[in-house]
Amino acid sequence: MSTNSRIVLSIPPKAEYVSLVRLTASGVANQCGFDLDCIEDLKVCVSEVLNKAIAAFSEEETAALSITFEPAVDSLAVLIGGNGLNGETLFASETDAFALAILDTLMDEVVLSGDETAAVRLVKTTGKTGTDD
Amino acid sequence: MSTNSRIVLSIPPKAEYVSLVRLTASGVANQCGFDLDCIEDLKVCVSEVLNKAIAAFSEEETAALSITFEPAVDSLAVLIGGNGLNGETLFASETDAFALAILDTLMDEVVLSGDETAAVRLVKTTGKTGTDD
Amino acid sequence: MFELALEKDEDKLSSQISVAGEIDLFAAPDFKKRLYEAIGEGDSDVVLNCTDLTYIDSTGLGILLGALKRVRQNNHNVYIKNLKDSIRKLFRITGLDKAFILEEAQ
Amino acid sequence: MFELALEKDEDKLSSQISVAGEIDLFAAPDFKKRLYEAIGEGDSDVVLNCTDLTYIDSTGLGILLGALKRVRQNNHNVYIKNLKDSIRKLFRITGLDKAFILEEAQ
Ligand SMILES: Nc1ncnc2c1ncn2[C@@H]1O[C@H](COP(=O)(O)OP(=O)(O)O)[C@@H](O)[C@H]1O
Ligand SMILES: Nc1ncnc2c1ncn2[C@@H]1O[C@H](COP(=O)(O)OP(=O)(O)O)[C@@H](O)[C@H]1O
Repeated sequence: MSTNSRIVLSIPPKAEYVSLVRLTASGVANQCGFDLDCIEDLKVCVSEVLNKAIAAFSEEETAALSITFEPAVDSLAVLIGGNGLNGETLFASETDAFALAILDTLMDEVVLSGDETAAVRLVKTTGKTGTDD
Repeated sequence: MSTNSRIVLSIPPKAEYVSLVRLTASGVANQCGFDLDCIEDLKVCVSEVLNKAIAAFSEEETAALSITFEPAVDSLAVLIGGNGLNGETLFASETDAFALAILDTLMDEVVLSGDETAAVRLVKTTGKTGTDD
Repeated sequence: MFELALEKDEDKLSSQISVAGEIDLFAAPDFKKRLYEAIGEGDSDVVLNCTDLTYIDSTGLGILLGALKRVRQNNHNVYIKNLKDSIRKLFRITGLDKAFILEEAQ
Repeated sequence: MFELALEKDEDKLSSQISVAGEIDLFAAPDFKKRLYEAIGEGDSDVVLNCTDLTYIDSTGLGILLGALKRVRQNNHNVYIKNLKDSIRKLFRITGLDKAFILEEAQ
């Protein structure tokens, strides 16, 4: 996959679409040359972020969530954004402990930001499986 | 999948991304309740349109192609658009005969338009497999 | 989507539950309902067979923890069998490998 | 991505070629090169085994037609075996089922 080529997926903020994002994420990661373990790590983490982003929207909301994939030479960055989304307050509840532990362990970089277009930025480096050992 | 929920995928106009669009298209169609034959029909047709749309852009171009999925109660519409893309002139060459025959046979609706945001509109109805008999 | 099946042991000493497929945010409400139905009052050990469980997120892990608490209140335990490596990793990351009784990796 | 393998028959009466995987716009240039290398001068029949061919688009069909023309110039033929239903459908839609000699569907 060429560098500097961004792929953007935009979905309604609903739980039924998270599996579609996982599918697309695995397709992008596969094309970036990620091995199966790294693809799985990325799917897991993108899902965790979407879960919280979806919870931040009310049921009736017509807003969209955007998932931007930015392949680079030896890494893949995924930016999750949406109208009014704030990464800094996304994982504030007690029950976010599991999600945060997963993100911190499996990703090479996790940036939570007040910028709604990139509220969460995940970076995964090719060939580096997240380990807990 | 709820109605009136659009999903948009945006890619660089390059051949290497067509398989990713097929993957996402099959995910959407699957969630819409399409059977395997209908999913395959949709993948084939979205690919054929993308092939021509990509050919319409020069190599250096930084433009993006957008693929919009609009699920309805018993059908799925797919709109392919991009800066300067013109559906009316997209299938003008002699060697487009195969692609056009495939689109006409497998889709329930094919609209080629001068509107660059929806240069090609494909509609596939749930449970109706494209047959050639 | 996920599947859940319950086989109560003849002797009623344990509830054998198998879960398969993907447990994510969308599946979570239904999974919680089905799992809690399956463990009932929590008055026996629970053996969770995960051979065909391909994916679970933190929401699903939280539901498992809730079920464990209920079973523990009756001094019973939850045993987890046949976890895939990718999911076993999530149990370790979240510390849940210490809360549940995980069958050794093969 | 696709794979292509050539097994020349001992008697050289035909070229046995198997194609597998997905042949789309991205794979097309490489597929054309490999296929043309495999049929060479086109001086024998070609038998194309498609058991593991999961996808082909109109670009790929056009390349097959080009190969057929080359083989026909030498009064030989292209036989196509084991097409999946979804791909056989594309041959019928494009009329290519009349140009190639397609093995009957099972
Ligand atoms: N995603 C999560 N991350 C961390 N802890 C969680 C998560 N989900 C649930 N928990 C914890 O698991 C325990 C059991 O939850 P549960 O019994 O389902 O909820 P409740 O305590 O409301 O009945 C609670 O202590 C809760 O804090
Ligand atoms: N996608 C296509 N749709 C319809 N016809 C095609 C397609 N691709 C190739 N053809 C036709 O197949 C024939 C063989 O093409 P080929 O031999 O590869 O090209 P050329 O004639 O330039 O050598 C040509 O007559 C061409 O018109």
